[in-house]
Amino acid sequence: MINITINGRIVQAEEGEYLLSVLKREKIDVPALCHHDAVEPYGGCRLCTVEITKKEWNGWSDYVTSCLYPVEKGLIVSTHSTKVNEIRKTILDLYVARHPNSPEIKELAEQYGVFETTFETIADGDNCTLCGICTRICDEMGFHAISLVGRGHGKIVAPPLNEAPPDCTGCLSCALNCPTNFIKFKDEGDYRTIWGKKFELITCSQCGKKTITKEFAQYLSDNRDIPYEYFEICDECHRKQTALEMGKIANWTREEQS
Amino acid sequence: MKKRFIVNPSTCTGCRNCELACAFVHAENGKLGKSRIYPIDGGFKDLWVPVACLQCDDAACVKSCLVNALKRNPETGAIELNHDICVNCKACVAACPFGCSLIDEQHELIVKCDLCGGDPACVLFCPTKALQYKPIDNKTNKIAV
Amino acid sequence: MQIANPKQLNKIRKEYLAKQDQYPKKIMVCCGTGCIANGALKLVDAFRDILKKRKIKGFTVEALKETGCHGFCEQGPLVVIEPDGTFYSKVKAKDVEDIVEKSIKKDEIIEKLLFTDPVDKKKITKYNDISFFKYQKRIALKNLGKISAHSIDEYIAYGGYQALAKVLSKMSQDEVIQEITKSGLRGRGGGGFSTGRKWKICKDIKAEAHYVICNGDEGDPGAFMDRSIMEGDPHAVLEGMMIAAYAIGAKQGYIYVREEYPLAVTHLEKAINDCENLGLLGDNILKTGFSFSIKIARGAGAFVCGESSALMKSVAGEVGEPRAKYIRSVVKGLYDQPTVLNNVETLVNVPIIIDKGADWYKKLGTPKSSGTKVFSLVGKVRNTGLIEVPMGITLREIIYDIGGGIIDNRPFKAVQTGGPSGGCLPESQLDLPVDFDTLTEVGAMMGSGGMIVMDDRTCMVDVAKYFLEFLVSESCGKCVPCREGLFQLLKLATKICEGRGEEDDLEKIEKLSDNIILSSLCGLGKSGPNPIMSTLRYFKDEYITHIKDKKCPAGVCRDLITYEILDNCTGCTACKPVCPVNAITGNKKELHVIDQNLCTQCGACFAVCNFDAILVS
Amino acid sequence: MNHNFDKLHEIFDRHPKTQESLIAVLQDIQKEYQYLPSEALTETSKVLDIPLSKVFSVSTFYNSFSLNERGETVIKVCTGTACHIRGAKLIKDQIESLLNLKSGETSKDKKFTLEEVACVGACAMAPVVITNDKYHGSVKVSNVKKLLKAK
Repeated sequence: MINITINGRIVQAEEGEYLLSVLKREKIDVPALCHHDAVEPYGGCRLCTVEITKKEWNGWSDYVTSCLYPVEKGLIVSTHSTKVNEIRKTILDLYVARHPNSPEIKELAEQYGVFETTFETIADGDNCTLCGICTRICDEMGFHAISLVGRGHGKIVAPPLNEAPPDCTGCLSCALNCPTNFIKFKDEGDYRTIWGKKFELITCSQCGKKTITKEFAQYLSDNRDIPYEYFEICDECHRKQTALEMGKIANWTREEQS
Repeated sequence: MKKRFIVNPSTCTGCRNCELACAFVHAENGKLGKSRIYPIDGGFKDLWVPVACLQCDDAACVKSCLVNALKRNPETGAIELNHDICVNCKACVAACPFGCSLIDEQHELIVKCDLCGGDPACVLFCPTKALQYKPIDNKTNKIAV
Repeated sequence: MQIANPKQLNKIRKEYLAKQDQYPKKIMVCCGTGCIANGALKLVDAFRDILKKRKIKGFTVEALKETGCHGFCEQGPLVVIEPDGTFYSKVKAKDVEDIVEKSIKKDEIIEKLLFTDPVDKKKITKYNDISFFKYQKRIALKNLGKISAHSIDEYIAYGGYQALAKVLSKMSQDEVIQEITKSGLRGRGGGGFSTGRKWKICKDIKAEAHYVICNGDEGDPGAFMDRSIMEGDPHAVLEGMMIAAYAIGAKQGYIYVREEYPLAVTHLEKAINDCENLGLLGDNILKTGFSFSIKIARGAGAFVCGESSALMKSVAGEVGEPRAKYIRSVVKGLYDQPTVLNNVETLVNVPIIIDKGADWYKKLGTPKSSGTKVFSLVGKVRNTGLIEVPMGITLREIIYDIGGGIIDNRPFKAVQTGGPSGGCLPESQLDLPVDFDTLTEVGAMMGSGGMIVMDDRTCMVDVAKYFLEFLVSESCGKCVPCREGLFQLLKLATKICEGRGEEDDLEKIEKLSDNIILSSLCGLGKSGPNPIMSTLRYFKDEYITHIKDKKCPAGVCRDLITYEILDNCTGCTACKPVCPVNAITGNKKELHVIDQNLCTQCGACFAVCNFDAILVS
Repeated sequence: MNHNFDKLHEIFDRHPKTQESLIAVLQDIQKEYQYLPSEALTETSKVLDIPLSKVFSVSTFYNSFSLNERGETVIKVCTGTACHIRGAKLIKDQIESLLNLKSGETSKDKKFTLEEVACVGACAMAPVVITNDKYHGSVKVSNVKKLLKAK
């Protein structure tokens, strides 16, 4: 364990631990739009930028993204210095200009004092901030179904060849973790459609409730050796069944004792 | 000695105190949490079975989690879900053969029993000791007296 | 035939030189990309036919050499007769007959093929008397134009692989590193980091594998020295890599070459094969237990891949998105192993330092920036091309002594150094010594060495906009300050160029640029605002004119200028066909007229008019 | 447009089946077919065992790859700094108006594709235009028409 100073307070941390996880542990609020603990830090949105310095740097300071900065002994961090606030506000200003119709971006920006953009608004700007959370989660889960396509300002998140992604199992992890809820999907009747691909939802054989897609269940069954039958009834019916199974045993012991 | 969560359906009266306690303990910003324990009809007269996570050794939920959000806490023996890592894909809910991974619709979260970090509320509130959290003599595998 | 020890290396040298000495003269035809574009290969075929058919006494085809690029491409195709150094420029296939008859068989000079000095219009015969070459100090480029680009024997004959032999047989890894550190060699790719220190850090990291990568991406537009070196002297690059690999203990090396340099790839591939056949690459080189092999990784069109971490992703076959470099690539680079990435020019200096010693090298250049630097002097300067000069030389000496001054004697306005991450320097900075630190202090940057000279007909706001357009199209799009920030900077610059600029735009530009520099992930974003910031710093009045008076003094920004045909128009109809929107009317020999509401001010008519009959206002 | 894809396997055999050879394989495919047909991308993904999404990202990230068919003659106008200063924009406008084709597009009759490239390293003979593999140096506005005809 080493000691570092954050906003004047001495704090304990693991050598080499990412600075953002220390800030989170110390309940210091720093925006981190492109961060998700399920995946490696990305360093794309730059909102978690903080000012760091050390005694031996005598006055010089650097601006680093806390999500990726490995802490080391003697680090002195200020998370809300004037310059850091200015950087944060400029980036949020750029976000508001790029995503004028996104309520999540508007709310985040206002939280840090940015109420309108000083730049030229991109009127038809969509709400994808290219934070990469969806593609990184999809990779982490082993599907690699969607990816960042193109380069620079015109970059988008898309399935390969802009067709229904062959590797997608409809698990929705991309849509459910998108900070601006940009990824569209629809659950209707027995089917789910996402990325222009249709999936059949498993219907609970007992009560008819819909659970996850068949493709997702098949993937889990094949790759994580979970018997496919487990997926065929919903969690509520599983609980009922468990109660009946344990009930038999309890009843048997009850009769045994009396 | 390691403690174990013990369920004794024969003394359970189905009063659902445990369910209430669990919901209360996991309340957030004023709204009740989703209980992780449900006394359910055991299929025989006056027989209730409190169903809660069995903290399995070879847990289907842990195997189903593709982002490693479910890890066992060595002290309490409970499999704990890290909400920051969880991507809400509901694989564990679908995979658990006992239905003990649940969806908390209100807070849009996946939840499971983590034995309240070693001091389960349901045990405290169970009037008939149907639920206990006692050290186990790992030789005899019986409740250590 | 695998050579087993340094002595055999000398045997090849002596045998080769002996064979060469029998030819009283050698014909060196430049076969760089530029000269080939102008028809150099036709010259080579013509020479070959004559030498084969005519059986000229004492001459065989061996005397004909296809050399690398002299760096003087606008004068190409170039033919040099060695050893006296007669320099023929703009040679056509039909001149070959003359050259053989007069300059090979006899010692006559063909006046019409000689280079004319742009300043005093005098014809110059000898290669070393030309001002363009005279003031240069060629060591990294020493073989360019002097040896055949295809023959390993010739490279060895002129001292090649001596440094490698010395290193493998007499020097320990640390001794090599000390020698390079002592020489003060700093990264020629623009980073300026001490090469020796970089090797040291990498060598000391314990890991399964170490890698050496040669950065031949050369993404800076306006820079082409790496191309010429890779095409003209591929073995020097390989030798530099071998020495680096030995120093840090690497078994595998890569050369990352731009997709736009096909000739460099072919020559490098041949050089690698020749080395493998000769036992200079592969296992147990020169029986010293040192094994090293080199693979070529081709770029595919991405300026950002000049940045080290993006380049390594590209070598691994992935998308070239840089990563945060809080853990440097010398510690964790390609496949997370310690990796040394050096620029082509840096590596080519390595064998020279080993051969001649660090003290000799340190005498060149300035104390903090030792050695020489290759610049590609281009733009509105008379002698354009590659120049290698000692560090510390002034911009004025480069542009006027070597460059021969500005075309048509127009007034000098600015020189841009360091490509898209560099800056524009005005006349007041011309007496600045050129080295790493001085340029950075004045807001420019050495960069890879692009040096673009601009005259009064270049608009600085347009140049800033040009660089921003380039960077916006080349940004990888991963981080917001660069993807969105540079995009908005471009919008602000475009606004000013189109006459919609407002007073507070300049303040917005400065504040946004400052934040982009501080918060961008990689060098592209961090140095992206440099061009616009330096033009604002030195040419602020030009911005004010664009904003306040809606005028472009240099006559470039299309929305702020008009083209009119004056009455000294001779009706030669040259302008009519080139107008892309057919805005010019008029018959032969009569005054032509431009229809102002059709005209898009593209400037095509102005470019073709030979009678200065078109006024830009 | 269907192609015979047996050439593909020849290309695959020339490279080790690893992620490292992905870019080299795509370059060979583009050299063979002038562009990257989607069938070739799917095949590459299978043979090199790389997710199709990764192959697609790489094919759309790098400028030199083109996902749609290109004309018989690919005209590249260099827009590097040296060429820009010496009037590359003028040359591009000329070609665009002569072929009525915007940069990045292919003519309907599949004869020409016009592209911009930032610096091909022939800066000493700026401005430069390349037609397929032929370099043209010090191009003047007046001789653009001749250059297009010569091909």
